[in-house]
Parts: sequence; structure tokens; C-alpha cells
Amino acid sequence: MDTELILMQLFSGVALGAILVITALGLSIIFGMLGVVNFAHGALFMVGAYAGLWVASLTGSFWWGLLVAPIMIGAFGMIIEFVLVRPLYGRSIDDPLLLTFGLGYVLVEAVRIIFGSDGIPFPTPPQLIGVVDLGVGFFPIYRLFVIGLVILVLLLLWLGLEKTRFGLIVRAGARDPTIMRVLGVDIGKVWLVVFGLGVGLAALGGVLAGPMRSVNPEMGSLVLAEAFVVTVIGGLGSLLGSIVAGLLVGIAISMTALFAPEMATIVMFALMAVVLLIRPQGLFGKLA
Amino acid sequence: MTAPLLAVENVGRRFGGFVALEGVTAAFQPGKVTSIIGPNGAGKSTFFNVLSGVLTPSSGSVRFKGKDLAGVRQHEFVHLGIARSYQITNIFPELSAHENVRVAAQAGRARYNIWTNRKRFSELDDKADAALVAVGLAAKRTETAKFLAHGQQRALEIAIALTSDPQVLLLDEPTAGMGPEETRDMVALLEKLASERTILLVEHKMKMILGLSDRILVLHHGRLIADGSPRDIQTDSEVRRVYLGQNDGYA
Amino acid sequence: MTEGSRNITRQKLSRRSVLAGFGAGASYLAMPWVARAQDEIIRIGFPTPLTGPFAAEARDQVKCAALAVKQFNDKGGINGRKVELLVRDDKLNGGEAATRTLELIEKDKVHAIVGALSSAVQLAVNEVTRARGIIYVSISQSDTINEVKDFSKYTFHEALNPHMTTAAVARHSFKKGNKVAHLVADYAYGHEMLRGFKRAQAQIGAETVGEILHPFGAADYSTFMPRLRSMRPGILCISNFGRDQANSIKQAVDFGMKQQMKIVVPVLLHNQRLAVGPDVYEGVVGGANYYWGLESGNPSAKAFNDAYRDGNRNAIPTDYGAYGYTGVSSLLLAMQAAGGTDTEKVITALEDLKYDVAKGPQQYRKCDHQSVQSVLVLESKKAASMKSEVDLFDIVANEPASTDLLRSCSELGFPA
Amino acid sequence: MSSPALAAPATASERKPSSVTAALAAYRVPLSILALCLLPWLLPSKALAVNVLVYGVVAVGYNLLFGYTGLLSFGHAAFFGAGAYITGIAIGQFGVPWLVAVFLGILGGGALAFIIGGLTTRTRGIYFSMVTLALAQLVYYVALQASSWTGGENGLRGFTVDKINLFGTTINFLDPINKYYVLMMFAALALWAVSRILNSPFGAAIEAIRENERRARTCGYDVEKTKLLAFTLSGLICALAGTMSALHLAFVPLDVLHYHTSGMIVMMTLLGGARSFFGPFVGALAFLLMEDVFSLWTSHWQIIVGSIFILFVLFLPRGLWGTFLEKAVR
Repeated sequence: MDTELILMQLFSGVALGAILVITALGLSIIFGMLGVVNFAHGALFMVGAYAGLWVASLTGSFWWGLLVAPIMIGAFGMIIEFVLVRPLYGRSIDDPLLLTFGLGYVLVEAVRIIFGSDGIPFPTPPQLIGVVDLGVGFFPIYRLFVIGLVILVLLLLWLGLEKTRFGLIVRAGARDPTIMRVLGVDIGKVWLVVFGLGVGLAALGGVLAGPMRSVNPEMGSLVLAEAFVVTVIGGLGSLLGSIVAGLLVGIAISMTALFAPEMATIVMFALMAVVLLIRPQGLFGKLA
Repeated sequence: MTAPLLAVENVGRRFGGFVALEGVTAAFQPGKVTSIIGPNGAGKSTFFNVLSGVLTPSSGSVRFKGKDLAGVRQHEFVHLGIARSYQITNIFPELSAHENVRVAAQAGRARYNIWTNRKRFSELDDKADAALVAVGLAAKRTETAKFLAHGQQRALEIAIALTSDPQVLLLDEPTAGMGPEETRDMVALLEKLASERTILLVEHKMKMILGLSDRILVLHHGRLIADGSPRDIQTDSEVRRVYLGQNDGYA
Repeated sequence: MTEGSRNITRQKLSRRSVLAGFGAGASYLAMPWVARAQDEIIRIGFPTPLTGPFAAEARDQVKCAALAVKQFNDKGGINGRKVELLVRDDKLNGGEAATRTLELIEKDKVHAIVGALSSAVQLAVNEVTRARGIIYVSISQSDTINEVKDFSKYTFHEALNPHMTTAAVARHSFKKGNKVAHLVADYAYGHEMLRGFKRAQAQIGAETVGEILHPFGAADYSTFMPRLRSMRPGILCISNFGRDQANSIKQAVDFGMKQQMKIVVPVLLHNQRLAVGPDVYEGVVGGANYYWGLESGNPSAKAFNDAYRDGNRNAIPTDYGAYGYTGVSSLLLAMQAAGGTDTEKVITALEDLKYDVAKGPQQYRKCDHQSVQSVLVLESKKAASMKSEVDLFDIVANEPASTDLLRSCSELGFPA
Repeated sequence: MSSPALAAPATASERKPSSVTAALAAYRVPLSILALCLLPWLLPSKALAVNVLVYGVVAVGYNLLFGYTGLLSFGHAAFFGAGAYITGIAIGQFGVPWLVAVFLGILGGGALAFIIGGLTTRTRGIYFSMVTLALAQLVYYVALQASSWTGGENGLRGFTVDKINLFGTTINFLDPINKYYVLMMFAALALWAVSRILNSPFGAAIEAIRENERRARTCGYDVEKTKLLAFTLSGLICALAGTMSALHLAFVPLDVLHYHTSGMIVMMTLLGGARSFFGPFVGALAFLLMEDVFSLWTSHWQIIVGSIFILFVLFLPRGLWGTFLEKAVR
């Protein structure tokens, strides 16, 4: 194995990790704040890709799709929270999990009815077609763009959480919901926004993945499993954990692809099993 | 003096950098009522949690009948003879009063029996009924626990603790949230229990403590600042300072 | 679903749901009456994945199978007996398929089964029909079904098998001295395709510079690309199916692989090409059992296309759809020759049958019941040269039907 | 775990029972066997009836953990699948007599449950659900890779049982009625075993852990050990269902190990009503019947099944049977 190949592989892993990070983050934010494990996350990722494609075809520009679809699906997420998930607070923590599990079925089938079961082409935006020479090998421009955009989104999220009043409320609320009531914060609104944000991130992941993968109704199924693995490794509810674990999993997959490619899917589950045996709460998680 | 039933030596407990308990040494004789008092955050609950195995001490040792309890897992404490109740009502809400107590009683002998009908263990039913009678809940036998009045739920919790026939009974604020009448009933119950076993009590209601206790320990900032008879404690200057310093005294 | 096929399914559905609705008494009491009426009708069970990722292919299979049935009924049926198609959703799941097949045999008393779209479903149906002596015409690609271990004298394999597909594709896309890198899905289908390609390479003299097995159902292939590129092949041969194929080709194109090597796949799917778009697939070469464009030089294809267009608002049949048509047609032709549904007679008739219903002459080989047939080698067109929405491929070659493309009977484990 | 939402009144024996529920509880095993005897004559097909047996047993076994111990596992497909695979491999590749193969399947599935349970019962709440899911997926990928044993993606085949010897007579196992009643005996055995477990002191202990884990620990229960035992027993029952499925279809699809199968088991249990003895069986019946009927009406049956499931979580958390019992109490 020459060094160039290993470096190249490392880079592929980071690019792969970027998509994992963005989807896992949405899952983690929702869990951290609302205690809801969103089993419809993969389906919403897929719906995001379709929405992006739909907007892009209406406006003739990928960029509108990238901008509008996450907002649109985020708003849809708020409706889900308000209509379906909210009645379940105060009941068993399993109930929202089960509800979103059913919702996943409904969303996938709804997309099949509207857009067909075969999938539709999602072309790479013309500005980002092609490869660049990284010195160690060629890499698609679009994937570089994805890495850059994910870094930008993470930066914005960090600023939003650290520097705004809303971020303060979210961070405090994740630690102790009763404090919110004492402070006179309308927690219902916070839940709404956080759920919308988490779903919007899933949709953003979907739009970003669209030009790299085939867009079809089942594309969210594997993503859901991956996002779970990443959040569990990182520690449920820990944003930093999702980021670190996302990159870790991405690199683990790409390195396995080099040495034992047929194991590339198993490796993330194995990694998770190992992490949990050593640290049951995940890398950055707090004990329940 | 007989050998102590339960003894702690130089026990401390830290949570990260926070010291909840430090250097506590005390011994408890059989058949006595000992109360542990102190302002909020003094370390009373931590002390109880260490005594009942919920927490392992960061330093020092806990001995029961001379045996060091280090390494003993929490669920084994009750089998040794140390039972407890919790500050916040801690029962099985969906089970009936009788089932609450019976399930506790069977922990002693039929934990992993997956095959025999539990109706065959009639002695467990008897034991459960006896515990309910002891705490005055015989009439509420079939009531679902979550529908019982608050005072009855507290009594039920003590019944649960009693089924293991413990030698040491740790009661964490048994009268918390009770009205005067319920409190009176509880005090009567505690007096009755005190004749048969060693009781450790965490309480805030001073009048009740003074009437009930043979001995009082005072904790402050995780340290034991006084240890003596109710009379000694009432006159202890340090104790007065701690309490007077923060509110209007013995409430 | 278009009118023709919908009628057939709906007719079936209503009868069945009525039975379900009335429950025990009604359905049981009704049995003797139903049983008598059933003697008249020839019933063909048709399990296919109406739900799931291959629903579009499945719907096309149903349409084509219904077309075959309609053509026979219009001509007066088989010896005066009408033919009925009983479509069931196998959900692309072997367990589901086995259950539906059991229902078709035990409750609906079908005379034969045609169908399946995945290797697993096909083998599940094969298992059920083999034990119960029911004729089964399988229409999904597999080498396994030909081998003696899974052989059933009641089963006939109408679909291409990986071995013949790869032999034909290699013959028309590999040259002596070519360097070939393989990206292969790590399960039976991929392994079978790889084996076929390598055998063809050995004959042609094309060198294998490396092979990478990828996990079945993976969504991201980027991590394999640097290594594939470092092998410096002239041909990248991607042996996987459906979504895996779409994802891996798309990502190979993203990594600029197509500028440096030719991409070859065992099977080019009509619907998958539609789902991913012309730009990604441009220049990709692969095999197929059928392509509508065959009609320009092939009268059977022309007749099949026209009959299909007639009932389906001018749409054209796809590759997997054609399997539904040829599979059902061959079975009905054999029943016609056998003069009914007697199992042994129909088996003999199928073994002796020479048929040409959509793509040229075909015949079931006696030892493994594999349909010997022509294999198309296609190349995906670029967007600019497409004359219509369905003008997807150029026909590179039409490798004529020949047992040369198959493994020999003794190689499969059959006694000589 | 003590949510008002999931609390059904039918579990404990001493809660103001009406005559209906009391009778149902006292005679639950004979009554369920009677219902099972009639089942094949009430359903559209015998194959469907056997599937109801299989998934009914899975759901009842799963409910031992979900409804009674309060642990939401998303990995029970692993034990169901292990039972099926081991039985199939034992018959097909080692020529083991079918009854022995059934026992091997149960034991193997139980052993797997013991291992996975040992790793997962230490985790709590949501972690438990996700770790069981991940470990079960790991089993899925192992089965996919070990294709020389399992047939990989093609599925396991080549172990059709066409005749069986039972009590000295040879029975044609291809006959759907014979097959149903033979497999029904296994189902009855499983129901009887679960009923005994629930009536035992251990049955009370797992309910206590579900109700209040901390209190149960203080009462002297080794919570981890008890959970592990419940997990293993639940896995054994699910493995039995797996062996039944293998005998029924003479085929084991790889999908049986996928987390969608686990999800389906959860859906069935909830649909019928967790925390009741009959509930999961009723749920399996309702789910399979629904799928059977809807999939004939429309290829988009999943949207209907998903919607019904959502409505159940929202409005009928006690499930079909739980709600029926509730009404019967009034």
C-alpha cells in the first residue's frame, strides 16, 4: 500500500463522514432536547432529497433546492411534532419511537405513490461537475463542496447554540427541562423549533446526498441505521459526539474498504459494539 | 455496650470535585432509633445511599455485623438485613398493595423460579399480609398502589421494606409531604417498629425526631458535626449556629 | 397499471377479498362449487414484487404476462379452457413468496407458477413447487437454479443466467490484452457474474488487474474508487444489480473514471437507466434479454411490441416485462401441445418445445431446463442522440442462441 | 418505563376483575388452544393460518420482554432468524431428524439471546433499543457473509420436510392441515410455557422491574440478572417460532434477520396490546390479515398499515385486545 492511496482513502472517509455527521446531528439534537428517538429520520432524509429535486426542477436551479427544501421539510417536521409527537409527551419514551417508526412507512409509501418506486435522476449541479487533483489523487469537486458546506453548517449551528439566547435555552433545556418552566420559557415553542431543526438537517443531508447517490424511496433505510450507529457511538444527545463519531465511522469504513472491502458495512456495527462494551453511554454521552 | 450492628469508618463520597460526604465515623447499636439531621445539602441522602449500597463510598468502610461491605452489590444488602425506604415515594404504581409487598417478600426466596405458580407460595402471601397489617393497610389490600393516598403510599413503602425482616431499617423522610394527621399515624407506626429493630431516620420534623430518637447525628457540608442524645444535640452550640444561621431554627 | 392488466388483477382481487370477508363458513361451503368450476379454467399463479424497489419492473411483468394470457384466450384458450392469471405480491421477500406460492397451490389450486424477480424469491418458489410437483417457470437471473443441487424437474428457467450474459457481454466488449478491474457485489449474484466474466476473459485473453468485493446494498462507493483507479484498468467491470448498480456507476462517473476506462456491467436495466439518467450511463455497456429496439430487424419483437403498445397506450415493454411474456407464452404453448395441464405431459412438451415469441428462437435445454436464447449487448446512448424518451440504448450485438454460452450439463453436475 | 399510556389492567391477578377477564385469565391456555384449533377454518388460507401461528408465538415471546419486563428490543429478528437457520442447516446439511433440529434451533436461538442479552441488558432505556438493533444487524451481516452455511442473499433451502414420524404414525407434512396442527402443538406448548412463566414468582419479578427498577433492586432483585433471564427466555420462544417458520416454508430468507422483521414484531405486539397474554397473538393475526387483504386491494398497502399503526400509538395504546379487555371490565 502506498501512502498516496492511504491519504486518498482517508480523504474519502472524511467526505463520507461529512454526510454521516449532518444526518446524525439532526437525530441527536432531537433526542438531546426532546428525548425522542426519531425513527422517521431516514425517511425524512429521503423526502428531503425528493423535495430538493422537486424545487430544483421547478426553479431550474440546484441551489434553490438546496436552500428551500431543508426549510420546507423542516416546517413539515414542525407539523409532525405539533400534531403527532406532542400528544405523546409524558407517556412512555417508547411511544414517540414507535410512532415515528410507523411514520417512516407512511412517508416512504407516499413518495412511491407520488414519484414512483423506481427513483429519479438527480444531476450534479453543472458548476460542481468534475474532479480536482489533490496532489495524492483525483477527487470529485462536488464532494469537496459537501465537506465545505457541512463545515459551514456546523459553524452556524455552533454560533447559534453558543451565541444566541435561543441556543442558551436549548442547551439549558437539554440539561434540565424544569429550569425552562422556572425561567418562564414557552417550552412548547422550543420543542417545535428543535424538532424542525433536526428534521431540516435530515432533509439537508438528503439534498446533499442526492447528486451522489440514486434518489429512490428506499434511500433512507440504510441512512437511518448509519445515523443511529453514529449517534450511539458519539453518545445520544451529544452534538460534539455526533461530529467526532461521524468522522470516525467514515474513516473506519474507508480504511476497511481498503483492506477488507466486503466488510465495509459490518465495520460500523462492530465499532459500535466495541465502543458500547467499553463505554455504554457512548464516547461523549452522559450516563442515564 | 454490645458490638455495633452497623458501623461506618471515615466514610467519604465525592462526585467529581464535589465532596458530598467526608470523614464520617459512627457506629449503630441494635434496637435503637438514630436520626440523621442537617440542612439541605448536608449529605444526609448521600450517607443513606452509602449505607444502603446505592453508592459505593469513595473512601472509608462500611461494616455490617463486622463484615466489610465493600464489593457487595446493592441488591444483596436487603438479603444481609439492611432495608430502606426513599425520600420520594418509591413503590410499584400499577400493582395492588398486596402485590407490592408480596413481590418484595418473594425476593428473599423465589427470585428465579420461572415455573411454579406463585399462588403455591402461600407463606409469601401470609408474610405480605402481615406486613400490610403492621403498617395498617390491611383494608387496602387489593387497591392499586397509585390510587392510594399519599400517606398510605408512604406506609406501603415501609411495608415493602419490612417484608425482608431487616435488622436495620433506613427510612428517608418517611413523613415527607404528610399532613399532621398522617404524620401522627406514621410516628405511631415508627414507635411500634422501633421496639423490634434498629432504625436510622432522616427527617426534618424536629419535634418528631426529638420524641422518637435515642440518638441524633448532625451532618453539615458532608461532615459529622455532632453526635449525641436529643438533649445533647439541643444544647450543642455548633448545631444551633448551623441551624440558626440559616433559618428560624428547629421548625 | 394499464387497463388490460388491471382488469385481470381486479377480477381476481374481488373474488379473493370476498372470500376473506365472508370468512370461514362461506369460503368453506363454497369450495365444492368453486372446485367444479375450476376444472374448466387453467390457473397460472404469478408471484411478483408489486411493492418494494422493483415495483416498476414487477408491474411491467404483470402487464406482459397478462398480454400473453389474453392472446391465448382470444384464440379460444387451451383446448377450449380459458386461462386465468393470479397475481400475488411477493414483496421481494423469499418468505413472503413461499407463503403466497403455498396459498396459490393449496387454496387457489393453480396448475403452474410463473414469476419471481430476485434470486432468493425464485429459489423459495422453486423449493415449494419442487416438493409439491408443480410446474414453475422462473424468470429471474441466477446460475444457482441451473445447478444440480437446486434442480427440479418441474422448474424451467426462462431468464438468462449470469454465465451466458457475461459470456456474451465479454465477447463483445473485451479484447485480447485488455486490463479489467472488477467491482463486485459480495453475494451470489455478484459472485456468479464475476465467475462468468473471468472465464470469458481467460478465453479472450483479457487480464484481471484487480477485484474488489463490495457489501451488498451499500450506498456509498467512493471509498473503493481510489483503489480501483490505482489499478489502472482499461475496463471497469461492475457486477451488481439495481440500486447498487445505479449508485456505483454514478459515483464512478463522479470520480472521473469514465474518462480513463470503459464501464461494463453484466445487465443494463431499462428502468434503472431511466431512474439515473442518460449522462451517468452514457457509454456503459451491458447485456439484456430484451430491448424494444430489437423490432427493426426482428419480426417477433415487432409483433410483441405492437401487441403491447395496443393495450398500453403506446408504451413499450421493458426487459423484465419481456420475461413475463416469454415465460407465460412458453408455458401455454407447452400446455397447448400437451393438450391440457397433465404435469408429466406438460414437462415433456416444455422440453421438446421450440418457441419464438418475442426475440428469436428459444428452447429449454433438457438437462437443466435452461432456456437457450439470444443475448443482447447494449450500449447506453448519450442524451443528445436519443430520438425519444425510451430510445435508451444502441444494440452493439445480438449474440444468437447457442449452448456454447452455457456451462455444460456435466459441469453443472448432471449425469452425462 | 411506568407510563400511564401502556398500563393495561389485565396483568395482575387481583385488580377488580370482571367475570369476563377473570375467566379469560384463569383459562387462558385452554382458551387460546381452542381458538388455535378453529383458526385455519376462519382464515382465507391455511398458509396464512400457519404464519399467524408463527408470528403469534414470536409476538408472545417478544412481549415477555417488551410488555412484561418493559424492555423495547429492536433486535428480536436475530433470535427468530437463528432458530430458523439452525433448524434448516441441521436438517439440510447434517441430516438431523426434524424434531432434534427443532430443539437445536431453540437452544441455538436461546444461546444467541443469552449472549446478546448479556451485552445489552446492562444498557438502559433508548440505548437498549438501539444496541439490540445494531447487534441484530451485525447478525444479519454475518449470515449474509457466511453464505456457505446460510445460502447468503439467496436464502437457505434444501431442507424440505415432507413426511414426519409422530407417535408412531407417518404424517404427510406437505398437507396444509397436517402441517398446521403439528405446528399448532408447538405453539400451544409455547403459550403454556409463557403462561407458566407469567404466573411464576419470576413473572412477578419482571413486572416489578418494569414498574420500578430502583425499588426492585432495593427489594433485593438482581435487576441485571433478572433482565438477562427474561431476555433469554424471550429469545428461546422467538427461536421456537423461527424453527416453526423454517418447517412451514422450507426456506429461510435472509430478510428474516433484517431489522424490518424486528419492527414488524414490535408492531404486531403493540397492535394487539402489550401487557396482555392474548394481545400479541391477536396483533399478529390482525397484522397478517390486514397485510393479506390490503395487499390484494392495492400495492400501496404499507401506507395503510403505517397509518393504522400511528393511530394505534396515538389513540389506542392498549391495542386491540387491551382495549377489548378494558371495555369488558366496565
